[in-house]
Amino acid sequence: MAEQMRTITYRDAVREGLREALQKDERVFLMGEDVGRYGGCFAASKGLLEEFGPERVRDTPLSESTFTGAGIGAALGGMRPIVEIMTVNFSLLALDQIMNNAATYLHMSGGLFNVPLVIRMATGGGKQLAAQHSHSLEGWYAHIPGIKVLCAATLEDARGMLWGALLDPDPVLLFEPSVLYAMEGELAVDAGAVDIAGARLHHEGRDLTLITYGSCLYKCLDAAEQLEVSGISCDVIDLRSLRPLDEESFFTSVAKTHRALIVDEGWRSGSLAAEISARIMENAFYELDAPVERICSVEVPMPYAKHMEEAALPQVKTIVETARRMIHG
Amino acid sequence: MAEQMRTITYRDAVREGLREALQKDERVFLMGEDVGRYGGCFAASKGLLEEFGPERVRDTPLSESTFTGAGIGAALGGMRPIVEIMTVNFSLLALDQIMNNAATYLHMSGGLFNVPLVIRMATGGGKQLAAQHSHSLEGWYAHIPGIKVLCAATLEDARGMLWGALLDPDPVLLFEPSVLYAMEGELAVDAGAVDIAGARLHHEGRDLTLITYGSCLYKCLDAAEQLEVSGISCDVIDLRSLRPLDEESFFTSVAKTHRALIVDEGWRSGSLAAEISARIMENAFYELDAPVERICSVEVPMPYAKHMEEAALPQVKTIVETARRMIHG
Amino acid sequence: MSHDRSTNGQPLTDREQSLEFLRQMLRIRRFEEKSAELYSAQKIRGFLHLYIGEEAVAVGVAGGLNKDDALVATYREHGHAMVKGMAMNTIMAEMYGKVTGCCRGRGGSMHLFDAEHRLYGGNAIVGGGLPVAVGLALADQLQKNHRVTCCCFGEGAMAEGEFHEALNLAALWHLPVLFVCENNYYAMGTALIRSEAVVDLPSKAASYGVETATVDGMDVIAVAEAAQQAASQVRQNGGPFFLECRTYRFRPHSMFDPELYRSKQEVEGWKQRCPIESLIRRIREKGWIDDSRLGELEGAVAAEIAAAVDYAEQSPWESLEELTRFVYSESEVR
Amino acid sequence: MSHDRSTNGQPLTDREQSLEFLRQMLRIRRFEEKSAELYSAQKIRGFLHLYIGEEAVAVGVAGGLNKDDALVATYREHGHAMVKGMAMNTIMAEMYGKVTGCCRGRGGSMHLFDAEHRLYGGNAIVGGGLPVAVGLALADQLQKNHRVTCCCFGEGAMAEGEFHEALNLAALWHLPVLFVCENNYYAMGTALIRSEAVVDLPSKAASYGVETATVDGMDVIAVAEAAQQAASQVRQNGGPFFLECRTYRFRPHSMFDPELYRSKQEVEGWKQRCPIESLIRRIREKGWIDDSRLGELEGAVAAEIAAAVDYAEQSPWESLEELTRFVYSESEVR
Ligand SMILES: Cc1ncc(C[n+]2csc(CCOP(=O)(O)OP(=O)(O)O)c2C)c(N)n1
Ligand SMILES: Cc1ncc(C[n+]2csc(CCOP(=O)(O)OP(=O)(O)O)c2C)c(N)n1
Ligand SMILES: [Mg+2]
Ligand SMILES: [Mg+2]
Repeated sequence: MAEQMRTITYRDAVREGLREALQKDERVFLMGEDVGRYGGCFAASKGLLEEFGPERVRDTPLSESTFTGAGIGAALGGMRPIVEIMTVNFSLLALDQIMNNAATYLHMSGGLFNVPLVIRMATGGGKQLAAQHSHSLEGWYAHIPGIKVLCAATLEDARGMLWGALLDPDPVLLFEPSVLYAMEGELAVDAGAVDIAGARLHHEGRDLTLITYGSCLYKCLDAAEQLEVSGISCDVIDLRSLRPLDEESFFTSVAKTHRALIVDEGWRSGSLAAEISARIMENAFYELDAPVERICSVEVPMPYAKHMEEAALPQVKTIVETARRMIHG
Repeated sequence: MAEQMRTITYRDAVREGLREALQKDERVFLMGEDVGRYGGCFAASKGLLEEFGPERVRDTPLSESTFTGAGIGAALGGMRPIVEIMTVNFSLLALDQIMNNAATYLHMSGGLFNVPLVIRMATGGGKQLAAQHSHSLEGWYAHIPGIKVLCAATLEDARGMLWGALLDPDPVLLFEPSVLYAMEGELAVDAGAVDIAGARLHHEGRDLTLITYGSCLYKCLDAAEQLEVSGISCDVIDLRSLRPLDEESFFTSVAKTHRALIVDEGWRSGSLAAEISARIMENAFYELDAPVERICSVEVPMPYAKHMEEAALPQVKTIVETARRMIHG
Repeated sequence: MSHDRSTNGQPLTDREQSLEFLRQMLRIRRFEEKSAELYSAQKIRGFLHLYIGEEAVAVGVAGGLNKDDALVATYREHGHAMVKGMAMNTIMAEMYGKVTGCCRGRGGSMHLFDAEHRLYGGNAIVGGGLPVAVGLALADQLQKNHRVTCCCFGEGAMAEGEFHEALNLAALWHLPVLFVCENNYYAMGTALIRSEAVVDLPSKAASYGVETATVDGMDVIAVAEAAQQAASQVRQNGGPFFLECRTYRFRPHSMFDPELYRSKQEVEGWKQRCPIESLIRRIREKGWIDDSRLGELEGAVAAEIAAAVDYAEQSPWESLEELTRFVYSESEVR
Repeated sequence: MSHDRSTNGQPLTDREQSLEFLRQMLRIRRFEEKSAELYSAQKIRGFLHLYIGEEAVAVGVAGGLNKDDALVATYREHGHAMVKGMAMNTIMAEMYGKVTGCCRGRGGSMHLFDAEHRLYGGNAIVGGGLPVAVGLALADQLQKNHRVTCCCFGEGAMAEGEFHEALNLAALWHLPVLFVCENNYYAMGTALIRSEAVVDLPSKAASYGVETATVDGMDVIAVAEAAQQAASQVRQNGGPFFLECRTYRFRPHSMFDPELYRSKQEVEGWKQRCPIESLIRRIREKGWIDDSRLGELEGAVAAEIAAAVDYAEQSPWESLEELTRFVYSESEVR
């Protein structure tokens, strides 16, 4: 409580996490496109090349598949690589390495070879970057056994998830919503590594469970405040880990509220939200007073124009209206 | 009813579909690894090179991303390419072209450029091919707006879906479960193109809706027969189209049976089964007498050993037992 | 197999053509200067990649293409769109995100498309356009259209696996693709020497048996000549060609780039070789232009841009009811 | 930069080594012949890719490697596993799918792994092992281990984009990778000439500035010498090397291959150059072996195989309770 706080951006929090990792463990190195001389496409690694040198902060050619695969190899060879893929959209070029190698090595080898690799990527829309730069595929990645999938919504997590991920013996995908890099807020001066397993309850209520992650967390928190005013109180859960899911977090909440609304920036069909809805169906059906609902991105490649992009993404207004309808019919 | 029938394998039905397409439309050509001289890795295109020549049955180098992208370009250029990717596992190398190009061209261009491309792939486990050759990712692909996703479970569909897909102005992914190629059965002598939009009810019942697609259809039909004997009668729905989903088919059935069990060879978390469960939750919640359940593949990269592979895949026994439990508690 | 066309300013021979090249380069330059302004004014959003400094490449290359040849470009494609024949209006409206834009506001700066002029993007995945170009050329080969597909990409794209696959396939199947590498020496902040073990780019294309040439991309006349020869070779014998144009971007990679990776001095050095100024100098030397004629030219370009901005400003937004259009085709026409 | 080592049988100089090479090749040949039988008997399932005809490559290459060098191979890797030091028992048990197999029955024929002998697969995605090899070499470079990572792949893999990316990265970062292309002229049914516009494979590697050599892959002595030189060069100067071994598979691609794409005559021609028979001939000429010694050798190999089959037959199956193991690590050891 008496913690000393300071104001910091999400971007700087990410950089602190990177710096700590590079300082703490000699086996850690960062590689990706423009992480060095450019300072990172979102400026998250600015200054690290100067501080740690080109061996440990490595600019790569535009070869997503191979530098990701090289991360796998380096992890097998005793290093603790952090691979940065600028955005999740480009990671499709590396999917073969991620799914067919990183996620399967341990199993194919009958437990002989684990892959302690962290892959960081920016994700999501909201910056008018259109159909090849705006998608939210982290929930889609959560389908793959053998990897873990995290999404850092808060400054604490932007600062602390990386080290948690590096402690993990298996491949971890760590997503950073690109709209959040500029977000400023308060962070404890001595903030450090965080646990990467559990969800976090950000707001407590009785009437409705809002389940979300990433930048939609803030939309849910806004909605919860508005709803509070009109007498509807919500639990707001930030999943944090998309694979594995901390399902107890929402089962517990639903057992209290009996209603759940999932807010997920992924496209609706086959979204992580669908998985959560199905799990609630399977495990908490008799707790439900109303069907679980989902607010997801409209199923359209992201349009460039601002009003269309906004309409395609989940918004506070829709969350509030849906919540009201769920409670009052 | 008086239709003339003949015995045919799934493989031969696929080949007939390919031959018809090549005969009917000069713009159609087939390209992929070993579709020509080798006769197709599952022998589905055997003889077509000899019949149609190397311009129209094109062996490609091992370059999944580029020959898929070339299919997109050729479609834009007025052709009707059929791209074959040997198995869905290798399609990860082409995912950038599929998601970032094929699925987005129409939208990014504001409707100027549609991509009439068909991509065929074998999919699924059951042949002891282990973790890099056995996965069922068709449900995962169904997440992507801008493409359509089909899976041919029956001889009719193996024979007729291709032409339906070629008639479609947009990219269509057509999946063929590799365990089915050797399946033999009866097909009408004059079988031809089929509609690619709707699901198909294969077995009618009152007590439970079994929703499935692909090779699990046969497991569900077997289960339905066993259940029938013990007095439980099932609707068995073959989805056929995984994107878009013919949701009316299962809503209608659930309105009658009030119980649904989804059988899906994809890994459980984030499966197509989750999407179906979520849609039933949202649209038919008050029809349900029990929670919707899912039987999916165990979340493990596919092991090689037969007994482990079988245990990882959905099986008739589990379907029967789950159905019984759902009905009798 | 490689012809080096580096020059220090080809002698001008054709007055009309030289003036037209100048006009085209000015149109691109001024249009983009205006765009940068509009970006600061938040009229244009998202990513904006300027081509300033590189105009001789698009203008020269277009000089080698026929109207019905196809062009596949990158996210740095305003210039390509203009030289391919698109009106400024529809480009500017697209960058505003208006419904009158070439892509009805769906694409923005990075995704310009035009069916009539056969511009197939505006592709924002580095390297992603190469396989598509190969396919367009395959369609032409199969349909016996004697057309060229021109594919422009940056030197950074050459590290992507798709470059290798696409060059091999185009060579193997003898497809009419003109590959144009716009070598501006940087991929965002990554210098060519940090991206390629061998920086001799044509040698890579040659390793697939593709004919190559290198040209001074700051000299529009040289580029046009090289492109003309390359394209006619592609047209005549049907196979691919690789043309490297050595150029430089004077501006940051996009609007979010502190340019930590290169020196002011280096940038200044290249600016001395500005393709527009050098062409003006040479045209002046010939006595083909004077201040007042140049003023007229600038005036006409300024008017065209002003009209485009006006058009974009006045244009309506797409209705939100249309949000889910163009995910799938509306007609079943095959 | 390319040294052609094609020979028609290097003169033998070292008796012990020659006999050991013969023994290793026989072990692979007989093991695989047995495997084919066991496949027909349905003891081994899934895909089975035989290396028969190509044994000189793995045996020769291994001759150039140290025990602590890493090896990344493909799905056609029984031979590589054996020469890297793995016991037949654990390989055969893996192919049976038994819990005593090197991967506890998870991998099968295509996925042999061994931590002690540094065999990193058994990779069944064509080209997929190359980036991993680059990363292993990077780890060695960073940790200042003077080790080599050897990466074997077929000529078919060279069309994949990952080949290009991996060669470039290895050359750019000067990483100690020995790339060994096992050029058996076919990728399944696709002949090299239908896969590559330029069939001179070393020239591709050379376009990244990687040193190369080509060797007769049917001559184990030549392969060993070339591999020895290549590996020591990698070890000494730290950078990559590309070695092409020209060879041929005598058997179908896998057990499901009607071999429509090549003539019996072609296959017979290559069989005349069988690496085992030709080595035996040369050893006999030297008088280093006679029928009875050869019989002993075959007998020892047969016994080893029989013991491996027996081991596999007797071994238990994994318990189904363990199905979900090895998806994530069990210990948190870092
Ligand atoms: C596959 C992929 N990786 C990364 C990016 C991010 N990115 C956009 S442009 C660019 C640099 C490309 O450089 P180059 O090809 O030389 O073209 P230039 O921008 O210099 O014209 C990068 C890394 C991307 N768009 N696509
Ligand atoms: C990415 C990928 N595409 C296709 C396949 C199917 N496949 C397996 S082996 C093979 C041929 C590979 O040929 P080559 O690299 O020459 O090796 P060889 O089998 O001749 O040893 C193909 C196409 C695969 N496993 N991975
Ligand atoms: Mg560049
Ligand atoms: Mg081969």
